[in-house]
Amino acid sequence: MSPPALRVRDLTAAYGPVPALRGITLEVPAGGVAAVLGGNGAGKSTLLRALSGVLPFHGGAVTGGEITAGGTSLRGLRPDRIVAAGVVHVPEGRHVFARMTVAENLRAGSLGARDRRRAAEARDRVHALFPILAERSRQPAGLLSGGEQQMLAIGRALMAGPDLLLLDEPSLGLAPLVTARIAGTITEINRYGTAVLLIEQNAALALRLADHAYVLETGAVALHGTADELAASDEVRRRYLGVATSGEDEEDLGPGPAVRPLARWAG
Amino acid sequence: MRTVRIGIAAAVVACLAAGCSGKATGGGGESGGVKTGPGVTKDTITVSALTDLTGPYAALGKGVTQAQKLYFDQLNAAGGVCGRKVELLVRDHGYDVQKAVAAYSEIAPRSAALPQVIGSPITNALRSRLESDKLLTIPQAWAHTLLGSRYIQLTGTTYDIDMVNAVAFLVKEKGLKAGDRIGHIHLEGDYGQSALAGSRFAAEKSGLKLVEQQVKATDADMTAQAAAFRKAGVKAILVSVSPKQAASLAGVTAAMGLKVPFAASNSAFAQQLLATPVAPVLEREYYVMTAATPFSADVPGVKKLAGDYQKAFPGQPLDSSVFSGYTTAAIVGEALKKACAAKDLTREGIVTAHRSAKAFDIGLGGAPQDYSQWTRPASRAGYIVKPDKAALGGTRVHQEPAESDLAKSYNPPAG
Amino acid sequence: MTALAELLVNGLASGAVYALVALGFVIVHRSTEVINFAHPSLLLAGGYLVAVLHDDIGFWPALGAGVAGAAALGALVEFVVLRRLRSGSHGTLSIVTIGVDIVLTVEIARRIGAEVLPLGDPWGDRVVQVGGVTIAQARIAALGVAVAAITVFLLAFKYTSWGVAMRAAAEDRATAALMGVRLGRVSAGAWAVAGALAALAALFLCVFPTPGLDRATSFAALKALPAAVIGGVDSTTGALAGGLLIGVTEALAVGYQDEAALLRGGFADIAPYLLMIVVLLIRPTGLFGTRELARA
Amino acid sequence: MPDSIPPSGRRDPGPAGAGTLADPAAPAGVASPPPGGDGARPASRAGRGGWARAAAGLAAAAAVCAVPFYAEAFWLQAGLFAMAAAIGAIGLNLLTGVAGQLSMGHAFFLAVGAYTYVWLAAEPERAAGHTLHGLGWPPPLAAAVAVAAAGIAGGLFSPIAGRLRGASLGIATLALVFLGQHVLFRAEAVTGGVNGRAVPPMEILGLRLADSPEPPVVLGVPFGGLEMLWFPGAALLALAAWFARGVVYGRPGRALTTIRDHEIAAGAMGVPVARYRAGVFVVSSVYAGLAGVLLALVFQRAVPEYFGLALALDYLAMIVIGGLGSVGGAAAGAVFVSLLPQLLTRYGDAIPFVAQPGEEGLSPSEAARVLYGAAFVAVLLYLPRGLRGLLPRCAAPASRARAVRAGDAGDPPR
Repeated sequence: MSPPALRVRDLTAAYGPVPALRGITLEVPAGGVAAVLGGNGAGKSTLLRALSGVLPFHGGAVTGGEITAGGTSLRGLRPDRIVAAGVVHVPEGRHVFARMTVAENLRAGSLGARDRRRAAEARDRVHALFPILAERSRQPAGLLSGGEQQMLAIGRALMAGPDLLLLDEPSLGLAPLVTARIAGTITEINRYGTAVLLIEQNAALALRLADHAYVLETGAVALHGTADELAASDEVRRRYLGVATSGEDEEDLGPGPAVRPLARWAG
Repeated sequence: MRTVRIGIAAAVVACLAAGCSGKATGGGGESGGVKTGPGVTKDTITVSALTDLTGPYAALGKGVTQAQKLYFDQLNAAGGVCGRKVELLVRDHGYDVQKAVAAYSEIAPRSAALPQVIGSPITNALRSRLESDKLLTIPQAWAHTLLGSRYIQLTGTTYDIDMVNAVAFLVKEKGLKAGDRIGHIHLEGDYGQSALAGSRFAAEKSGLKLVEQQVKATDADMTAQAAAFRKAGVKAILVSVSPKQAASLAGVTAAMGLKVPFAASNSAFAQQLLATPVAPVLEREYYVMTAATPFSADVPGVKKLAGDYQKAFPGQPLDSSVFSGYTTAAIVGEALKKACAAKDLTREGIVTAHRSAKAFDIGLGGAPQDYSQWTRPASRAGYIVKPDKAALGGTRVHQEPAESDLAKSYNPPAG
Repeated sequence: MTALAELLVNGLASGAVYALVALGFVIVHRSTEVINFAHPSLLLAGGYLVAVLHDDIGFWPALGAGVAGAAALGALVEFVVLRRLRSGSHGTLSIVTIGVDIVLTVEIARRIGAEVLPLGDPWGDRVVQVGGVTIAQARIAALGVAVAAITVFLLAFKYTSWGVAMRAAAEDRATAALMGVRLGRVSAGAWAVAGALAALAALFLCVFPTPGLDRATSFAALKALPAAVIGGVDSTTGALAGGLLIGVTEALAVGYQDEAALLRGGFADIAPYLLMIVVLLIRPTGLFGTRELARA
Repeated sequence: MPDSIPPSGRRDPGPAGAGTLADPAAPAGVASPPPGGDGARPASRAGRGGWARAAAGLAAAAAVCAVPFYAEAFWLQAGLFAMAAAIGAIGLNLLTGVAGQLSMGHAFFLAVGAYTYVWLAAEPERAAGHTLHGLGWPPPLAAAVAVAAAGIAGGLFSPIAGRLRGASLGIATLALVFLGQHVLFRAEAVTGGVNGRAVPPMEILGLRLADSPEPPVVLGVPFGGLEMLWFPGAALLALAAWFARGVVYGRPGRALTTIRDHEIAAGAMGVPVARYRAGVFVVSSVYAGLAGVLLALVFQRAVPEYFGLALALDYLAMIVIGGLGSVGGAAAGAVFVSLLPQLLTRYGDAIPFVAQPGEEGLSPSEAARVLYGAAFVAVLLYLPRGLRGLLPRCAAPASRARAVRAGDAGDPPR
């Protein structure tokens, strides 16, 4: 069996004197999808920043633990090395380069690719995945709608040809219809062999997409298990799925527009 | 609040206690029958230079300071003054007013005279202190606005006189006549304003129309000014800017085909320009009005100075700053000698001795200078020199010092 | 009419030199959002290298050495000083460049001393006459080089990976890092390019109609600062427009000071700053500066 | 809302963020005399520590009072320059350090203060060929109005300042310096043009604070202008520092830091952003005006040349070297920047790497410039909190935690 796409052991991180992650251990199997759930301030974004090496940009630092991706240790590497190792992070809030065109955004995504000659190939794949990006290729990215920007952010990350995609709140601020569309794409991306570590406040969505899930509370893993186990757990149901403790089933979380607008954790 | 009151009381007590200090109340006294003041001890007389070795006038400052060192070394070698050695204290202010004022308050209490102060703004900033400290001061600046103080001695001609003489020269030798236009490019500030006062007076008296162009010290390219002069159809150009700006102007006007004579203030030429591409233009039609004797002049004292200086500071440029530094040091030296003879080496005594010189001449060429009054320039006659690569010091005499009739009728408003 | 044409042409030519300097400010600002107050010292360094080398190795090699040297110095400053301050805000980084400028300028000025150093350029004091308008060959060269340099950079920004990386970094450093953009390399590259442009600008500031390089040459860089701001500190086109505008304004203010009392007494020197304040009042981001593009 | 314990990328983890919200009981800094008794301290602190502090304050006050009895003119003058610089630097630090508005135009407001005082207090006179206006007001009134005038000048500029951020603001204020100097050179009737103009001495209750031929002798020491100016100078500095500490550590300081770090968030929290931004500009100009008046009095002559770019950069250097956002730091930086060149010039003979005037090598002025530039860079690199960071007791963990939290607001849009 190939090594896991990501293995994190006892990861700790802090912003100055304030600890933010306390001993996180998790794993994303090769080609798998894992989700991280948790409330505001639980340390979810910090976790992804620590993995992609940009924590120093936010005034924080990894203070201990191990991170390996496909057998390579990522801890202490510069962000560009991490991208080169095949781990690409789509930040929360999308952060497309608003003043650059859609095509240029995609080009920026290929800057850290291991093999830049395959950029054209990657772009064709992204265009196939998100045809709208091909249509709007000459428009400034700042003029796209929120959903289109999210597609661009994901497409841009795919340009580097990642083995593991770190997705931070892809559904944030999007209409249910768009959210469903994005969810569909994530599955699609995963089908091509790219592992995904997904952070979502929309726990129902996350648990539907993921095989494994972890629940973070105040910087530590409080619960973990397979998505089904967690979806069935009372605590998760109560706290993250907005469901009263009854045995009401979750079948109506089916795909498409039928997604129920879930109560979001105090947003 | 109680604390505050106790605090105030304690502070007052502390202040009173502080009174038992031994802060000196300044020098003064008598030794060997000679009255002495600050800066004069049993065996030394200290004089000080506030110079610019690191700012925009570093070239001037270096030449002046070295020449003054040379003079005082020679003076001391010849036995000094009143049995005392004369020591030159040098402070570099880098043309910064605050540094200069700070340096002044450091050196003034132990100085008998200031043979060098570089910078008009600095001299102005120090003026009231110089007067209340009664220090004989010789600024290396020639703006007429510095006139009017018993304690401040400008040497030679002032910029305005130079420009009056320049206009007279252009009329007489270059055929300018009433109704012609004449350009004057000048720096903002004291130097330019003073020169402008002279050119305005002379132009009006001679019936010339003056075309003024003011530039800032930081301007380097004189194309626009040259174009403006050409447009105005000037027949000659007066130049009161920095040497580098003068070179730019001369180069551009020549390239534009505007062939007119230039008459420049003494600060608008430097020997270094003869190493630049504009040298041929400068050698052709550029005249510099200066009270300083050029080193190529046939004056024995100046030839000796050139030799001594080159021996003491080999490889250093020999230009008007050297002459100026040496003569200003000599003025102070002579004043000290006279004061010694009068047995009064107090500051007032030194100034009185200096002010008794009605026709100062120490064999370094130029017209004799009258230091007995301070509301008029010490002299109205200056050399007219021409740049010349081959000449020692880069210039040669074009016309011996002469006072133009125009200059005789001119009275600068004293500051 | 000829006089006006001459003023305009010469204004454009000196404006082109300002534009080269302004472009240096803009490139550093675009990639790092830092206003590079050390730019004047890079300019002085480039000019100084050309001045001391041209006698021994000829003008063109000396120019190459000056450009390369100033570029290296720029990259060195970025590497030794700015990179260590990565966590600092843009304001702090801008301030630190003032300190760098002081140190470098003192040292180079000390070496220059009181001299006026000619750069040994091939144009000399030759001028071209076109219909009564006189213009120095060196100025035509300056105009040509400035337009060429700016075109090259515009294209490079648009089409090369380096340009895309630089624009991405300028817009959002953290996200650019997530894309695998090597920020250190981008900003060192920007500093190097700024240094190279500064050396080119130094060349044209020191050849005819000025006699050569002296310690005050770097003041010209301060005039380019308003040029960069007028154009918009993050716009390359703006640098060109701002530079030309400043050059023309200055030339006109000098040329007509005889006709209008307001223009007299050194008005030309503050005109760039007045113009800048007016532009900033109307458009705080400058003429070509980008406003945030967003739907909301 | 994103994860919210961590601070955001926008916070300046370096100098500004940490420097501004430090322990309010931290010492005021090496140079500033303690701010008048204990009025500025919270009551809860007035225990044994309070007495110790009061005693230290008294000792410092006594030391300050004793200086004119011992120090020679050079030191008094240097000290007075440093006091004036400290007042100006404290004001600039409120604007740039605390509120994050980069100003390179402080010299302009100093000039407004200095020249307004000269014009109001001077009698009309003729000098250097032109007539100089003057209103002949009593000097204390003239000084007060001059300080106010600087504040008004700041108020007039604040609409422009309000529209600009960061470096653009810096460059716009730089324009003020150039425009201001241009006007100073032109307005000869008021400023005396290039030659500048004599500054009428201060007169308090009939006592002229100036040199006189027969100086009054206090406890055996003749009191000239510098000796007499020392006391009001020190008092003004103490007052300025005390007031600034009130601003920095009080509500306005917190509001300003929030605006600096997160303008949009500050607006959303109900902080009147525009009013605060304009307000701090005015306050900082008032400080500059006060510094300008004091400088003019020490100089005895106001010369336009002085109020140029170099001076503006000096002030920026002071607050950077001293520590952005801190009152004591600004004062320490002011002392460092204004004394360094003077000391190097005076004692240059004794320092090995410094060449003698007229010799080859690094001259004292150059050495001072290099040291000052290097200090500028080194402080930002290695001492993000400035000279102030060297003081013990400043890095209390509690205050750092607070600084971190205060700086937090997730990841603002760029």
